[in-house]
Amino acid sequence: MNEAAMKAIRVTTSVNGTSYTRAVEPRLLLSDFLRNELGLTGTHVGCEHGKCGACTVLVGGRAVRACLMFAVQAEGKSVETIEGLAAGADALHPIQRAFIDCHGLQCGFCTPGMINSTRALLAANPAPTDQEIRAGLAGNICRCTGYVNIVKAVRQAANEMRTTAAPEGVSK
Amino acid sequence: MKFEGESEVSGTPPVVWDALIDPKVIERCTPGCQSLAVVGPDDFELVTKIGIASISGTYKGRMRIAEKLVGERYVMSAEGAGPIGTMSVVGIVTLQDNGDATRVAYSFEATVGGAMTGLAQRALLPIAKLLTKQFFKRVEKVIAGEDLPAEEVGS
Amino acid sequence: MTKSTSRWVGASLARKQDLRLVTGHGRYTDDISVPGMLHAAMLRSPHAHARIKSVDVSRARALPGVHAVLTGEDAKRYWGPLAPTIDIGMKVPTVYALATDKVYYMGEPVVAIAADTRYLAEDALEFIDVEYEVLPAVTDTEAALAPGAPLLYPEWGDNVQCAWGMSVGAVDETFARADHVFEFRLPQHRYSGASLEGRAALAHYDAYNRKLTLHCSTQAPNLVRTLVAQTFRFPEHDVQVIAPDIGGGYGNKLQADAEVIPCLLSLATGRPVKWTESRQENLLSGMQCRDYVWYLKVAVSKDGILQGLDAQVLGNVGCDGTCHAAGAGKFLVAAGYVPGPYKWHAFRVATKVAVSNKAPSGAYRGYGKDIANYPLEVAMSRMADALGLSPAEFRRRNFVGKDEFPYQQISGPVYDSGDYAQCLAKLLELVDYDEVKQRQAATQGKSAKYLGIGIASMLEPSGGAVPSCIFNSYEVATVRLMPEGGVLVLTGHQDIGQGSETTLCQVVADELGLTPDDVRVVYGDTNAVPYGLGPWSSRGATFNVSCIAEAARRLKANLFEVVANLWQCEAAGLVAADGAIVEPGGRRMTLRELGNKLHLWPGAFGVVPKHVANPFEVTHYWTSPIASWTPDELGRIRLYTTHPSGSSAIIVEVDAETGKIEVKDVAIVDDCGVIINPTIVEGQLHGGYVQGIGGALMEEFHYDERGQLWNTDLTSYLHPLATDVPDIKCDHVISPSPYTTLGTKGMGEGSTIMPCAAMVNAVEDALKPFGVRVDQLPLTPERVIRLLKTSSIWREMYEVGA
Amino acid sequence: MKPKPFDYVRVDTLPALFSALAAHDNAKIIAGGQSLVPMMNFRVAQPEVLVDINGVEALNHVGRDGDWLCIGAMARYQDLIDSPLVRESLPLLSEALGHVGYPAIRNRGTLGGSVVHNDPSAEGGVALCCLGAEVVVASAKGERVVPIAEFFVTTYLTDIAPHEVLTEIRIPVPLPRSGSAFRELAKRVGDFAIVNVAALVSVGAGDKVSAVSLALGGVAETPLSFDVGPAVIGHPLDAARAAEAARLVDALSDPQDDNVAGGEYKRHLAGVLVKQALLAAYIDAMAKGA
Repeated sequence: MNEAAMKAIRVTTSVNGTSYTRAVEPRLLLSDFLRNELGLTGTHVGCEHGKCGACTVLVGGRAVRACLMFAVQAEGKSVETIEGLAAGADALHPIQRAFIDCHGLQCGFCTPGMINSTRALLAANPAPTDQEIRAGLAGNICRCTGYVNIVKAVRQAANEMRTTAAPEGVSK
Repeated sequence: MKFEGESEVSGTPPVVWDALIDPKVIERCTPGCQSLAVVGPDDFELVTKIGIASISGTYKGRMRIAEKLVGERYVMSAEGAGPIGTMSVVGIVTLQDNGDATRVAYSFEATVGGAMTGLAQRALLPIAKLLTKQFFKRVEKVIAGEDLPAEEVGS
Repeated sequence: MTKSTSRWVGASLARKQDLRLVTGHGRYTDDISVPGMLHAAMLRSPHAHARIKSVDVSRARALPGVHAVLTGEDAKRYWGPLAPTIDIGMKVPTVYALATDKVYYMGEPVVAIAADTRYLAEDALEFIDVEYEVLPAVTDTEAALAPGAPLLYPEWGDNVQCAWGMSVGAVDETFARADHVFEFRLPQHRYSGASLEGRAALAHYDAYNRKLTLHCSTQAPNLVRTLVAQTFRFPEHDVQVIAPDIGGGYGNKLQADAEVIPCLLSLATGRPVKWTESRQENLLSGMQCRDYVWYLKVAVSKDGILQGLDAQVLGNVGCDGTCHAAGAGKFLVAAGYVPGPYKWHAFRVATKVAVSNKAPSGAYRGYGKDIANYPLEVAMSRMADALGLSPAEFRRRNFVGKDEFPYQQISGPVYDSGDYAQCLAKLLELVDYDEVKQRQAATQGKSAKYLGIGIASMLEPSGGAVPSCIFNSYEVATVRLMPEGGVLVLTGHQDIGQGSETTLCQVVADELGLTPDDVRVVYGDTNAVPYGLGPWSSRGATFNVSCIAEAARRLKANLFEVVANLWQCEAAGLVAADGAIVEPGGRRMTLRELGNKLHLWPGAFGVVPKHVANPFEVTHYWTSPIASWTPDELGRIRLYTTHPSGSSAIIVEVDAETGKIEVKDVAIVDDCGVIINPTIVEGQLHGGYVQGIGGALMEEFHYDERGQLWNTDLTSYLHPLATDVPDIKCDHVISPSPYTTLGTKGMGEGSTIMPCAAMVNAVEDALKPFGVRVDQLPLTPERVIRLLKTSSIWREMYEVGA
Repeated sequence: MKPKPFDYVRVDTLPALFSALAAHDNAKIIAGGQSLVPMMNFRVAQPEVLVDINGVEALNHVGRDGDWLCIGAMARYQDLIDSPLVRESLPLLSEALGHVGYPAIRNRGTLGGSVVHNDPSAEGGVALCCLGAEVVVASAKGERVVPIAEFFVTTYLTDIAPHEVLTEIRIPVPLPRSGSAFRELAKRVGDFAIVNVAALVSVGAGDKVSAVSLALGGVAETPLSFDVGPAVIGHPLDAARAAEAARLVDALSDPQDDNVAGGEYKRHLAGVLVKQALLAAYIDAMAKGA
């Protein structure tokens, strides 16, 4: 193995409000860093070439593909994954509650990425039309639901978040 | 996928012919060629390192020259395998006397395979054309006795 | 058994598993790590058909961090050929999970590596040198069946893995005297479930325990355990398969093909080995489906009554449909169900299943019932058009009538119940069919956008029981009363997203007078549950619900005996309600009190009369009362328990300039008998239908004639996105089944069965001015324009530069 | 799949970037990474050194410079789409970039990265060709300005040497009475475009076309401009003129079969989209002129 594989780099990054410092190989993808280094396995991997959206997380408040970033590129950044959204099992974010109420998930593999894309969508557009919801989630493949109840869930979350006027719902 | 082209190579057809089928010339003129082993008459194994645009990697290939009509035409077939997948090229190279230079015309049929046909397929044909142009330009320089630039185009 | 009032069956309960899934605390196979775990990667063949002349792994074995590099020959020390999953008169090849002397499809695994990380394992692949002798390949179905085609298994003498046929009634006479005879050639391309979670398996062989533990993303943990044990010739009772959360299966995860490779690597290294396939591996070598061509001849009387059906289906199972997976069987099912929901006087069918140099073929939401539905539903609309009848009217005239059930179809199966005409009538109302046709007439030709509506009816045979294959004919489950009054349900069924972790609680809650929160379903661990077979052919709502409901009833009966003995009253007079056993107008004992009495205060000796069977738990074996493998006088057998049905419509707008199809509206009317959870049922209808639309419009495994696959990533294997489909309207007809305990019928596949036919019908309806007949799927914009170019009217209006 | 090993160098200034490029021969710059990282994960791209310029703030800007709009190589797609300056001065670019990928791709991907990567139907490249943009390529030795058409050599190859970096894209702001339109067909939102067309039409006095610029993606190895002046300049742009322009493009283009679609279909689609784009751009120009 050439020596490049051995050269690790220290990276310090904040994930869901907690700061972590690890020595990582430069080629370690951010998705693998979150899942295997930090044990945050809520970020899922479906393709590793940026098309399926299952690995969508927030970096600096913006939705990005964790499989198209290297962990070293998260230096000094604030990363938010699905595990950071709810304050606890009994304090779900309105988006999470809406996905449960509207049956916006079945196998659940796309759900973390779908919810993170929804967080970013509603932060930028608090009252999206159905077409805007579908365009905002076009980069997140769901193979089980046919998207009907996902759109319904996002609609419910948007209405509730607008009425409670909390910047990003209950927990943040 | 077909691609054709032609190059003006200074030198008479017999001189150009000798260069084109000489393993040592092929090794020096194939862009990114790391090594060329003669495994039989007109039968070579090459290892080339491609660094064109974001496509980079080491490719092991086999090249054969056949149906030679000395000074006029030959059939060149080559298969390569590497990270991008497999690619095989078969075609005819013809030489025509053009006064003090030789007009070398080539017409190749390229077929692509291997796991990466999806994403990289769009790049294979243009790159194959580029490498072929570069090959003939370097052959011309070798015939003219000029030294070869280290790296042609491509980051 | 007294049937309890249903408070929970029929309720749209929110799902129990959602809390962990929406918070990122689900547990999928790749989420699991154990100490000392290695990672697997596989070198795969770049050629579709080749002999392996030599494999040099020496350089790879020398790499630091690499612990095992095994070729097909090395592996023979540990395992035998892949155990067959099905053999109903089929040619079963001797094939291994790692190629030995020959590779049969592009992407077939040749060498397996275990290394410290997946990154290192993939690095090591480039240090392996394989010398192939490339052989001629064949991928097209009819080319593979033609004489002189390259043979995958020379010892067979041909490429036919199985063939079957039947004939009922005076077929030739019926066609001879028919007023109309229509002929159709209807192919369908190759595509699959392509779930978002690919295959994943974490195997650990503990030599000191002589035990193999396999965490695996599968729909059928018990079946995988049997297949793994058979392939390794390893004692089955020393294998444990654990299926945690599954990221979608849809039928694709019902076998143990490459999943045995991490087991091999763990046996070789003595360490746990995890293999999580990349998307390329899934597309190259995951189960692929569909891929067939129908030749149909239909005899119809002048008043639009179907007389005779003479059909042939040629299937393509790639390199194998018996050991890698059970795909060969679906063409037998297709042949038996092509008559569909209609009545016939004469019927002849033949099927021939070809092997070719493509990935193996398994099951994908339909397993033949989708294959049976497609040609006939396209033919029905085309024949209606030719006869000057509306598509609905022509179907209505030929449906089995609602008062003719149970109805034995000419091909043998017994249809339990239904009202096909009412499904269709409700559909026309739901989608406002007449308004759409008026709008179509008013707008046609006024712009490049052509409006069209296509309908399709369907039959969804469910609750399968197939002989000589893993999809067998029983279900076993346990219902256990806990000392504190809660109930555990132990089932071999697997929740793969369809919500059985919640719906089974609703069933047991009603049976025992509890709430769903008092019940927990235990599944996904072969050492913790009886030998149940898992979800396929909607087994959940047929075999599983019946088995569990009856187990609960038997447990309730035993508990009534205990209480009757305590209260010295008649057991028959007791009821279970609100968490207690109640004497109407009299005494009441909560299940918690009863549980404590049975286990603690004073305990069994004190309360259980001698004649009462086990009051703690009941393990029940349920099998289908109607399926039958003994041929009747015409040689016909019955494989399915219930026959849900339904109709659906797609409204499209086809852009005649670009060829792009936009799906404007979808409506589905489903009859799946008694509904346990309406929201979950509608979720299945939405998701299944969109999968079908994906197959009709954009999904394809395109192999060229050399066997090279062109769709090896998600830029070229295209799933439908949120922007490709509209909201979907659903409605229901409820015809309870007489053959299941609660009258449920199952509905996991029906919505995927209809869209291809409905889409073809919709596009042909939209492009009627140009007389287009779809001859190939998927209907990409390019293919629509190629069809339109055959119309001189279109060329005058839209040919560029004309 | 996982990428091959590489050394990682993070730079925050241009000088640091130049010394990093000089120190390593097989070095590759990573900006947004939305095209490069998939190819690295497929192991089709195997750079030995990755130089990360995300921290070079000097490259992350959008601004007017007289009649030119200047976009830094690190400007993210989404920032350009959200920028009022771009929307007002270059509505064609805003419209084109809206077709790129998905929100998560647009949040990270950069126009500069896309231009260097040079996919034959990249929306950014097609719009920039139509707008007659030029790119600034810098190295330790200095800068050179290259017209976009010359910068695009062939598929996935541009006129930039290993020691150089693209720092800025300069786009001439169109004349006042100019209208634009971008038309594209992809199988799904966010897929490789089969064919796309960018059209810029200026109208002089009255309703006659005074200038036109047209570029297509997907019909050649790189985005390509086509001169349809003879068919439309000096006349009101009606359906017949648009069809004539489409014929001109048809005669000049030779689309090839590839994994996305066949050449024959691309040829047909180009004709359809050219007509639509020109007519829409003309209507836009007339509306602006009123």
